[in-house]
Order: sequence, then C-alpha cells, then structure tokens
Amino acid sequence: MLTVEGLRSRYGRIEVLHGIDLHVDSGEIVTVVGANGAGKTTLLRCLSGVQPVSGGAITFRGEPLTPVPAYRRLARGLAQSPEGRQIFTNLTVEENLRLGAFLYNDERVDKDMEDAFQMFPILRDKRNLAAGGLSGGQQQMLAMARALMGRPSCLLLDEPSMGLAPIIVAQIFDVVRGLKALGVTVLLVEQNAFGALKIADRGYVMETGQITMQGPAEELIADPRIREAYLGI
Amino acid sequence: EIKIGASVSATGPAAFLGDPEAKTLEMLVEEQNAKGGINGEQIALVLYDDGGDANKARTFATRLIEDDEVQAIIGGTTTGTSMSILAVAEDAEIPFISLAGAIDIVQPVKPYTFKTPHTDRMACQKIFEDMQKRGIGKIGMISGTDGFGASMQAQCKDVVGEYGIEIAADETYDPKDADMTAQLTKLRNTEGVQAVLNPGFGQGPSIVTRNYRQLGIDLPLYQSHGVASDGFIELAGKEAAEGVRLPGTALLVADLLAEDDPQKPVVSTYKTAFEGKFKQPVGTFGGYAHDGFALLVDAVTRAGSTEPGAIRDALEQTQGLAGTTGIYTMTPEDHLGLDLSAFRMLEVRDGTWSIVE
Amino acid sequence: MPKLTAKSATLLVLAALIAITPFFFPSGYYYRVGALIFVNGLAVTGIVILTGYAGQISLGHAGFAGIGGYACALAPVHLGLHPSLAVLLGAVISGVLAWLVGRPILRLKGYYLAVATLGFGILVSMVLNNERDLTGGPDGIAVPELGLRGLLKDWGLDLTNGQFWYFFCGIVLLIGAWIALNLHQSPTGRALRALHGSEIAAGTVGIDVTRIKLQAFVISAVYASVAGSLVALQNKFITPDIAGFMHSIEMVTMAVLGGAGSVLGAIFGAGILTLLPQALTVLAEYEQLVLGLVMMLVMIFLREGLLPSILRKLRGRGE
Amino acid sequence: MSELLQFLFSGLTVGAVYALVALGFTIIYNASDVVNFAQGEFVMLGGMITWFAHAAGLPLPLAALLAIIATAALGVAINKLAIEPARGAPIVTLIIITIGASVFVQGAAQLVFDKQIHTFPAFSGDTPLRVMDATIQPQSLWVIGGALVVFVGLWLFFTRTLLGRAVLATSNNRLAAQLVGINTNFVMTLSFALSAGIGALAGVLATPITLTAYNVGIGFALKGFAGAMLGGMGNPKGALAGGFLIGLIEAMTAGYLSSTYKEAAAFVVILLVLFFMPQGLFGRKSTERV
Amino acid sequence: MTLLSVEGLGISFGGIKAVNDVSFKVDPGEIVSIIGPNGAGKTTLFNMISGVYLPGSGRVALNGEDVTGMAPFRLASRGMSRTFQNLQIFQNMTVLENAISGFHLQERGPVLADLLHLPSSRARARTAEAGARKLLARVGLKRAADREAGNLSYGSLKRLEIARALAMEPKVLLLDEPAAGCNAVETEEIDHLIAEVAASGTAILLVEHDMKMVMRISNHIVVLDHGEKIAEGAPAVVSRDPAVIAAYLGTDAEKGVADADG
Ligand SMILES: Nc1ncnc2c1ncn2[C@@H]1O[C@H](COP(=O)(O)OP(=O)(O)OP(=O)(O)O)[C@@H](O)[C@H]1O
Ligand SMILES: Nc1ncnc2c1ncn2[C@@H]1O[C@H](COP(=O)(O)OP(=O)(O)OP(=O)(O)O)[C@@H](O)[C@H]1O
Ligand SMILES: [Mg+2]
Ligand SMILES: [Mg+2]
Repeated sequence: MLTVEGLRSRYGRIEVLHGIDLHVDSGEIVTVVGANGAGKTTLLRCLSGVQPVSGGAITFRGEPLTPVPAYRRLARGLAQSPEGRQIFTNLTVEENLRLGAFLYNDERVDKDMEDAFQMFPILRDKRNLAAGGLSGGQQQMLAMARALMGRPSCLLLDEPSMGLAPIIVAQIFDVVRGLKALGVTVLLVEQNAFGALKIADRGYVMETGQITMQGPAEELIADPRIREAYLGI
Repeated sequence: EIKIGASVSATGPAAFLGDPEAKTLEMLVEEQNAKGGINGEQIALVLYDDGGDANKARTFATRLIEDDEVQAIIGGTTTGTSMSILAVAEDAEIPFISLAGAIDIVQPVKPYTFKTPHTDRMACQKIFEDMQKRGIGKIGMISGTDGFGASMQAQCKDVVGEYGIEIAADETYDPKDADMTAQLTKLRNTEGVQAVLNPGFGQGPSIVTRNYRQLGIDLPLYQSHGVASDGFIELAGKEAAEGVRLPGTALLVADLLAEDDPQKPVVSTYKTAFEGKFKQPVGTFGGYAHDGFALLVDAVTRAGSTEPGAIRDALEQTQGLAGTTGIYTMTPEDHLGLDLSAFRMLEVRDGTWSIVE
Repeated sequence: MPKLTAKSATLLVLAALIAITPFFFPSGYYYRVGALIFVNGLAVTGIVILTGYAGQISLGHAGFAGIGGYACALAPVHLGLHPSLAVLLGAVISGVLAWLVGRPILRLKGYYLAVATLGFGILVSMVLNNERDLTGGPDGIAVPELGLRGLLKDWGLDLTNGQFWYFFCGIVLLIGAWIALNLHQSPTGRALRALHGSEIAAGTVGIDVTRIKLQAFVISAVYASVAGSLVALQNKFITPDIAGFMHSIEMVTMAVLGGAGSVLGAIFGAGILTLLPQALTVLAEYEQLVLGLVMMLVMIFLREGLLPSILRKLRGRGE
Repeated sequence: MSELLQFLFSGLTVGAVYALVALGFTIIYNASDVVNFAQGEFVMLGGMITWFAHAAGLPLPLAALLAIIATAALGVAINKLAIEPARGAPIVTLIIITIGASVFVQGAAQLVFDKQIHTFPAFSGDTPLRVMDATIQPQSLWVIGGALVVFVGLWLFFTRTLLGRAVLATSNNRLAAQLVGINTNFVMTLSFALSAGIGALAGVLATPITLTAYNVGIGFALKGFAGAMLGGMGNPKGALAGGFLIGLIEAMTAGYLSSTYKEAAAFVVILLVLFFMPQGLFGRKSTERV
Repeated sequence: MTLLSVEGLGISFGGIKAVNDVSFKVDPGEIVSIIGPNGAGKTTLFNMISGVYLPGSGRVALNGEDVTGMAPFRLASRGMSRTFQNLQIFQNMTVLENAISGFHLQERGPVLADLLHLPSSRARARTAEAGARKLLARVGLKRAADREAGNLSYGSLKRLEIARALAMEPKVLLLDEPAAGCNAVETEEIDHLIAEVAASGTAILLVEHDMKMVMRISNHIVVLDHGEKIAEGAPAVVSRDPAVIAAYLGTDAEKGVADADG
C-alpha cells in the first residue's frame, strides 16, 4: 500500500534521512523504533508531505506521492497524528474534531464525532473548551481522534502513547488493533517499543537516518540486540 | 552651462505643494533652454525630492552645492526644509530662493537667501483688512496642524490685534481628518462669532467647507492662499464653496485681469503652458516656483555671469519683476520684495473665482 | 594566530570603513552622507538590542530620537546648558521616560506592544508639533552649535564641518557598537535573548523578565536619543519629523533589513537605506516603487537580513 | 443636546471609516497572524480607482465594482508574490514586507494616477439629514451601514461556516491545517482577496467624505490598526467596537476638550485599555499550556 | 526538615476545579512522584507551585517561607527549578547557550559591567560556560553544543531542558514527564540522572506516566484524580491500591509492568 524507496530528506544543508526503504502492506500494522534523533519524525513528515524530500520515491496505492501537496494527501486516505500534537489551540475541542473531517460534509461526521467521544469520554466533557487548555495527555487524545475523523485508509501515528496514563496507553494500542480489524493500515512510531511491537505485524529499526533492521514483530522482540538497545531488558 | 539646483517636497505630506513646484521648474527650464537658455548658456536643472523631511533637505542641499556644484538653489517647499537648505547655502555662499511661507526665512535678512511667496502674515493681514471692511469684529479660527496651517494660525493671532478683531474661538484639525463638524459646531456655538477663518492646505479646507455647509453655518468663510486653485472648488463642491473668500494671486483669475495688468501676460502664459502640459489646474504653489525661476533668470541675465556672488547681487537688485504671485522689487533689506498689493481678495461666485471689489 | 571573535571582527570592519572610505570621497557631500549613515547606524544599534536580542517590537522609538534632538535645541536656550550636556540631559530624559512608559507597556506582547509604542511615539511627536511656543511647531527650531569643531581647531586639527561630523559620528557609532556587542555575549545579553525564546522558561531559570526587558528598552531609548541629538547638532536645526511615525518605521526597517540579530548587519541596513534615496535621485519618480520592492525582496529572499544572509551564503560556499 | 448629537454623528462617521479599515485587518490576521500594513493602500486604491474609472466615463457603481475587484486581485497578488514566499518568517519580517508592499503600492499609485486630491459624488446627494438640531451627511449613513454589513458578514463567516473555521485553523497551526486537508494556500488567497476587497469597499464608501489621494493609505492603516488593536485583533466585534470607539473619542475630545490633542486622547485611551486588558476589549487570550 | 510543603492547594478554570485541596511535603534528597490520569491536575499543580499560576487557595512553603504565588524568577533565586511538559526551549539560541542560561542566577551581575565588558562580567560568563559544558556532557548532548536548539529532536530537547534546570543546582526540582518521548533505554539513563541529583540532596518532584520508572525511583507517591488526592504512600503500597488501579493503572497494568520487566 505504501512504499518508500531510497528516501532522503534534509533540514537545510544537513541530511537526516539517508535513503530509507520500507513498505507497509494493506491492512498491516508496521512500527518503526529508534533512538532520539534517529529521524522517525522526519520520515513521517515526509510521508504526510510537510517535509521536503530530497531524494528517493514514495508510492501510495501504486501512485507516486511526492508531487501531491500535503493538504491533498488526506483525501487520498493518508492521515497523521503528528509529534507534538499540533492541535488548534485557539479552537474548541469540538471544532478541532470537526476540522479533522474538513473534507466531509455528511451525516457520518456526527457519527464519527460521537465515536471519538465514546473512545475518549473526557473530550466530550471538554468539547466547548479551547483545546489549548487541555492537559498534555488530553491533547494527545484529541490529536489521535482528530486524525481518525479524517477517515484514513492509512494512519501515520507519531508516538501516540506519549504522555498518556497507562490505562489510556493500553486503550490506544487496543484502538490501533481495532483499526486493523476495520482494514485501516497503520504506520506506528513509538518509544514504547515493547507495546508497539506487541501489536505490530512487522517492525523496522532506525538509526541515524537509516534502517538497520527489519522483520516480523515477534522476531524483533526476541532479538537480543533490540532487547538491549530499545527495550532495556 | 549654468547649473541650477532644486530640492522640493514632491512626495510626502507636502507633495500637494511640492509636486506642482517640481513640474513647473522642469517645464520652465525646458522652455528656457528651447529659447536659447540665459545669455546663450544652457541651463542644467538638478532636481531632488526631499519628501518634506528637513534632514533630507539638508543632505540634498549639501549634495547640490558640494557634489553637483550648482550656482544657485531654488526650493524648500516647507518652512522646515527651507531653514535646513538656507543654513547650508549661506555657509557656502550660494544664492537660495525659498518657496516657503514663513517670514523667518528672510527676516532677519540673510545675504544669500531670498523667497518668492508672500508671507503667512501678509495673507492674514489681507484677510483681516477685508473683514474690517465688512465690519466683522469677532471671528473663529479653525487651522490645520500641518506646518502651513500652524504657522499661519500663529501669524494671524499675532497680527489680528492691529485690526481690532477678536479671535473668539480657536480650533484645529489634523490634516488627515475626515470630519470637522465637531470643531465647527463649537465655532458656531461660540457667542458672537461673525466669520470663520481656515488656514490650511490639502484636503482639510475642502472638508471644512463641506462640513460648514452641512451644518448650515451662514457666516462668511475665509480660506487661506493654501487652497487657491480651481481644484479647491471642485473638491469642496460648487455649492459648498459658494461665497468662500481667500487672498489669492493673479494666477487664479488670469482671465479676469485687466488687459493692462502687468501680471496678465506672465500669468496667462504660465497657466496655458502648465495646464496644457500636465492636465491639471495651476495653483499658487507652482506659481511660487515659477517666480523663483523667473527671478533667477532675470538676475543671471542682468548679472551677465553665472558666478554665485554676482547672481546674489543681481537678485538683490531685482526691480519690478512681474511674476505670478506679484511684482517683485528686492532691496538689501527686503529679500521678498512683495507687498500686500500682491494679494487679491477672491471669492467663489457661481462656482468660479472672481475678484472682490 | 588568535581566532578573531565576532565582536572584534565587527569593530575592526567598522573602524576600517570609517577611517579608509574618506580617501575615496570625491566631494564634501560624501562626508555628510557618511555621518548620516553613522547616526542612523547608532539609532539602529539600539533597535538591535531591543528587537534583535530581546524580541520586543517598538514602533515609537523615533519619539526618543525627538527627545534627544529637542533637548539639544531647548536646553541650551532655556537652561543655559552647554550643548554637549544637553545631549546627556536628553539621554537621561529619554531613559527615564522609557523606564516610566516601559513598565506598563512592556507587559504587552507582539502587535499589542507595537500599537502601544506607536501610541507613545505619536504622543511625543504631537507635543513637539503642537507646543509651538516651546518647540517652534511643525516648522522646526534652530539648534545651537556644538562648538567642538572650534575647539579642535584651536588644538590644531582643522576639519571642515562635514569632516568633523563624519568622524565624530563615526566614533560615537564605534562606541555604541562596542557596547551593544559587549552586551550580546554577556549574561544580560543572554538573558535578553532567552526571554525572546520563552518568557516562562526565562522566569524559571531566574531571569527577572520584566526588569530585563525594561533595561533593554531604556538602553535602546538612550541610543535613539543620542542619535537624535547628533542629528540636531549636526543640522543645527530640527523639525518634529524626527519623532514621526515614519522615522520609527525607518529605524525598524533599517535594522531588520540589514539583520536585526547582529550589530554589523543592522548598521549595514542603515547604510543601505540611507544610501538608497541618494542613489535613486536619478529616478526620483520611481524612488518609492524601488524602495518598496527592495524591502519586500530582501525580506522574502534574505529573511535574516542582508548581511547575515550574505555571510551565510559565503560561508556555505567556503565549506 | 444638539451639540452632543452633532459630536456623536461626527464620531460615528469617522468611526465607521476606521471600523471598516479595522475589519479589513481582521481576515488576513485571522488567516496568518500577519497585520497587513498595506491595508490602508487598499482603501486608497478603492477610492482612487473608482475616481479614475468614473472620470474616464464609467458609471459610478460600475467604477466602484471595478475598484473592488481590481484591489482584491492586487491583494491576491501581494499574497502570492510577497507573503507566501516568506512563509514562516518572524513577525517583524512580515511587518516589514507588508510595509514594503504599502510603500510599493503608494509609489505605483502616484505614477499610474497622480498626486492630486480627488473625490466623486456622494451616492445619495449632499443634502444633509437633520435630526433634532444636528445634521448628518447621507454618505455617512452609507459608511456606517457598510461597516455594519461587513461586520455581520464576517462574524457569520468566522462563527458559522466551516471555511471560516478553516481560516482560523490556518493561522493557529498551519501544519495541522494541512494535515486535516485544508488548502492553506487557498485560504490565504481567499483572505487576501476578502481583506483587500473590504479595504477597497471602505475606500469607495468613504471617499465622498474623506477625499482621496495617493498618500492617504498610511493614515487609514494607522487608525484602523489602532482600532483593531483596541478592540482586540482578530475579532470582528473588536474591530467594529474599536473603530467606532476611536472615532467617538476623537469627536468628543474635539468637541468638549481640545481639538489639538484629540488623537492623543485616542491613544491615551488605547494605552489605558491595554494596561487593564492586554488583549484589547474583545481579544481572545491565546491558551498555550506549558 | 521539610523543604517544600504544599497545603490545601487548589485552583479552578471556568468554575471547574482543576486542583482541589492537595497537600504533601517533600524533604531534601527525596523523590516524590505525582501520578494520576490525564487531566488529573498534575501539571496544574506544578504550575501553581512554580508560580506560573496564582493558586486559588492554599499555600506553598519553601524552606519554611511562604512563597505562594511568588513570581517564578523569585522562586528560582530561592532554589526552585523545573522542566515543562510542553517544552520551553530558547529556540533562537544554541544548545550551549540554552544550558548557560540555566546559570543565570550565578552569572548575572550589574548591567553596566556587562555593557562595558568589565573583567568581572567576563569572569562570570566564563564560569557559567564551563559549567554548562559539563552539564551537557552529563545529559549526552556534548556533541550538539553548538547546534541551534530549535533543530534538535524531541527527545534531545527534553534532555536539554533537564540540563538547564540542573544548572541552577536547585534545592527543589520539578520534572514534568521527563521521560516522555524517550525509549526504555533512554528512560533508564534519565532515571540514573535523577537518582544522582537526589542523592546530592535536591528534593525532586516528579510527574511521569512511565510506571516502571516511577515505581523504581520514587520514595513517595501522591496520586491525583480529578484534582483531588486519592492516595499516597510508598510505591509498593500505591501500586496495589484498588482506587489507583481503577482510575489510573488499569487492571492489566501490573501485567504490563511485569511484561516490560520480563
Ligand atoms: N527543524 C529542524 N532543523 C534541523 N534539524 C532538525 C530539525 N528537526 C529535526 N532535526 C534533526 O533531524 C534529526 C532527526 O530528527 P527527528 O525529529 O526525525 O528524530 P526522531 O527520531 O523523531 O527523534 P525523537 O525520538 O527524539 O522524536 C535529528 O538529528 C534532529 O536534530
Ligand atoms: N489554562 C487552563 N484553562 C482551562 N483549563 C485548564 C487550564 N489548565 C488546566 N486546565 C484543566 O485542568 C485539568 C488538569 O490539567 P493538567 O494539565 O494539570 O493535567 P495533568 O494531570 O498534567 O494531565 P496530563 O497527564 O495529561 O498532562 C484539565 O482538565 C485541563 O483541561
Ligand atoms: Mg520524533
Ligand atoms: Mg501534565
């Protein structure tokens, strides 16, 4: 569904992605793990189109993605819950969600919003408050819910569990698993590598802008190098 | 070749004044050169736009004198820029003909500085004379806070006593203001006011005139020479402007001048040439530049030399030179050379200017 | 060879420019332009401290220039002060006023601060315009001679008026730049730049944000004031234009165009914007058009400002 | 009593002009956090183009329409050529760019048109309307009405439409806006077109009262900016209130205190209000948690 | 002796009580963790203690002195320092300069000395720089010293904030989710760092959702829910508290912790 070949990207003159190859098949959950500064966020930013690509190719559903401007990618089915949450702080929680479904204007919007509130009841309580007033974790939930409002066929998640209470972390992972059941493809970047690998089908390990390991999730979990470097076991 | 320098405010807040000045100078130099220049020498005009900024004007004056090495300077649209230029010109002993109104420019007399416009004070005197004739003893004033308005306001207040007239209310407006009904209401409601005087230039006086009629004030309204042009009637609206009086120059009433009026030929020629070329009505300020240039041409011709000292001496001996503003006769004590007779009291009648008396 | 710090490099470049360029001046007029560049450079150095370091916008700094300028016009006449003391008095008044005004308005942020400073500047220029009996009104007022040139002559150094002001302003600018550069790397300078980044974090590391902002405001006001004094003394005449809104804008534009983050950059900007109208006199009609275009193009394509962007390009090629 | 009423009329007339300019600032600010200092030039163009076209023989309504469309197009061009390429630049940089645009437009206007002062006839004649003993020009009612209509339109746009929400979202977080599928470039284009159009409309309505010339823009920009900040930048309610308030303060000060310092009074009030309400009267406090 | 004491602290936003009547104490060298569901009021509590918000009720005492609602910079000079959940980095400065600014209280001096570049000013700046370099090495950012801070990745920025907070050698250090965005191994490094700092006598107040870390290093845990304290005690006690499990840890939390351990 999503193929990345030899992807390179730079900030100014400094290249931070040195040729990334990866692919995500339809209906799969794929996770990318790596240390701080490895380039995971940069990779996702390239995929959602807010970061210029300096080399390589991205294909999504068989079509080249690179020439598609960022705002058109959601219409193609690609949604992202970005690092740092990036919610609309001056708008209300409800407006944030409504804008998540900016492309749509049908009854399903209301239903989706209802689902979002079901998933994160706290958002319902705060629906008319400025999103900037939410706590860190609540904002993270909002970011995730907003991404889902876009009805993605492929969801890019950048550390969705960051700052969430353990009980919600578990829930997020459940949601991701549930998405898979609905046929949504997920590319998951997580520092909680253990949790991520547990629900993922496959995984990649990224180090300083390169993929250094890949394989089925169970294999990676079992790999001693990974256990030592990322799982801290 | 004779090199003449000019620094005028062709842009900025005084562009309304400086722009016709710049145009006039360029046009006249061209004409003069076509006529063979002065004493057979072609004229080179170096024209700078100081934007009404005194600091810039000083720089341009320095540049004209030290870099362009001009023999004489015309310019200084506003009093501030004129004061800046004259300091440099006096130091360098280069004759300078100012186009600004304040009396301070030539009083006390400075050896190298001359000026063409009549002073604000003279405008006030002319107006008060007229008021006196009409038996007006108590007036209200509303002045622009720009240099022109403020300076004339001060001069009028200074001289009004000599005419036994009392200023019962004194209001101001910002040149950018859009509505003066508040100030005018105050004037109207001031006990005993018999007429209103409005020193200012630009759009302010037009708006004052309109608001004056809007409020239905039926006292005589006097404007200053700052708006003496056909444009004023157009902007204020013919109806609103009806009956407005102001001290103007012959330029505005070229057609009404007697055939034997010494200013008639000068005024008609300039008016025809300017309006033909620029498709806009002549005004008092362009006229000042015209006269400045005429004074200079006359002086250089008489001096028979392009040496600054000689030009200065010749300027000081100007005799009966008819300009658009008046008839100039300079002396070592008088570097303006105009008297009150240069002003004519004009009134808007049937939507055009006419001479009172 | 010891490594040249940015500070000594800046000062060296400046000093060299001031000393060497006069050899190439074809006429006295160039001294005048040079002196203007230095004066504007001085005012703009103050903006660097306020805007470049501390990230605070002021659209009213011309007000302080006006105070400095009018102090030189009025204090000698009304208080009998020597003009040089009048400069000092102007600086003190500006500083005190900046302190008084700054306390309430520096709490404001971004455009709100911009409009408040704008209001302050307009109030000052309004007073200068309207208190005709004191200030001469819009027509301006004469300023007494500084007298230093005569003194130098007595000592055997005979300079023309233009030369005197060129070197005098040049030296004052050097001192001003030196002080601003000192500040940059100093603890106070770092604190200023920190609050630019995040006021809350600055507070938690112990920076008294209110106070230090106020210090920057006062310092930059003094710069503007001294610059205003120099203009007045040099021109021996002053009009309220010096305190006008356009002059405030001009100061900020010079700084940002050249590079508000660096002293040399800002002075460079002052140079460009002072020279531009002089260079454009041949196309006077198009002056505004070109000026507007230059402002836009520089800011779009060299958004850190002319000098820093150029240096970066050069360095990039060097690597 | 009639005096007070007259001052009130004067204040409302001028205030409506300020309010219209302030409303123009609102949209661009809401879309991009940029205070567009070229806004005053849009007002100038509205007046100048209408005058020019009218003088060239076009009927007044057509001339006005032409002015509004042409100015809107110019707004779009400014966005495309000067604002978009500078995306992400710091605020001061953007201020300088818009001031540059303002200087540029003014320079172009003096070449294309001229440096004279112009006006065109009031829409409903010059016969003043008399209320008690005070009078008001029919054109003032046009301006006041214009301000109110624009206000209501903007208010509905920002509170009732998804597109209006998208405009707010764009300035709040451009990256996120793109991620939810908002074409931020289009939003910016739209905003500049609307802002410029409203500016031009202000010029069209006000010129019979204020007159126009190539250099009137900066004055409008300053007063509009002051009004918008007093009310709280970004909020149409604030722009309306701020504009009218400044007009009224000026008129009342001129009427009852001193006409010389009436603008000073306006700025003193602004400083006072900001002292107690740093976000202006209706400004929303941005909620940024740490 | 109690270093920091919080008594009956509370605040509301728009009528909703975000924090209500929370009290606890922290001794020197102690690590006290505040845990609780998202929106429980942990960050808000921090904001009140550190003077970012003015508390609606209650009082905060530092070293016996009432410092309720005192401005952050004053608290800093009394020895309180903190990091932020939403990063507050001086983006326009280099990493090194960010760290140096943590030394502000030590390096500040008369403005005049700074303006004139007097030796005293230079000496102060030099000391601060040396200290900052050491700290950067300690948090693993030595090689990034000259980079522009805004360009660091999220995890690196978190460490930079910690370094900046440590620079003050605070008596009380408030850490708001220091390990967020760090993987298990990186978290452990931060663990050690915190333990080290505490060992030197600094009292630490920690908010963190990584239960592994919290349970490992805390001396004492305070649990908030809906702004109220619902439990407190030693890690072992709290982690078994049914109310805490229901509100925060979730039923399979112990399993989760165990999994990660295993
Ligand atoms: N705006 C930027 N400018 C310059 N360099 C950047 C910028 N953003 C990130 N980098 C650099 O790019 C590299 C990769 O960063 P990225 O944010 O993709 O890492 P990451 O894997 O997401 O790390 P983390 O787990 O800490 O979020 C890092 O070295 C970082 O310093
Ligand atoms: N400035 C504010 N405006 C409105 N509501 C606020 C504000 N600050 C905090 N709140 C509310 O107070 C509650 C507590 O927020 P706080 O940030 O303290 O939670 P937290 O415990 O830190 O959560 P998290 O673990 O998600 O960071 C939340 O419901 C939040 O919406
Ligand atoms: Mg990341
Ligand atoms: Mg929190």
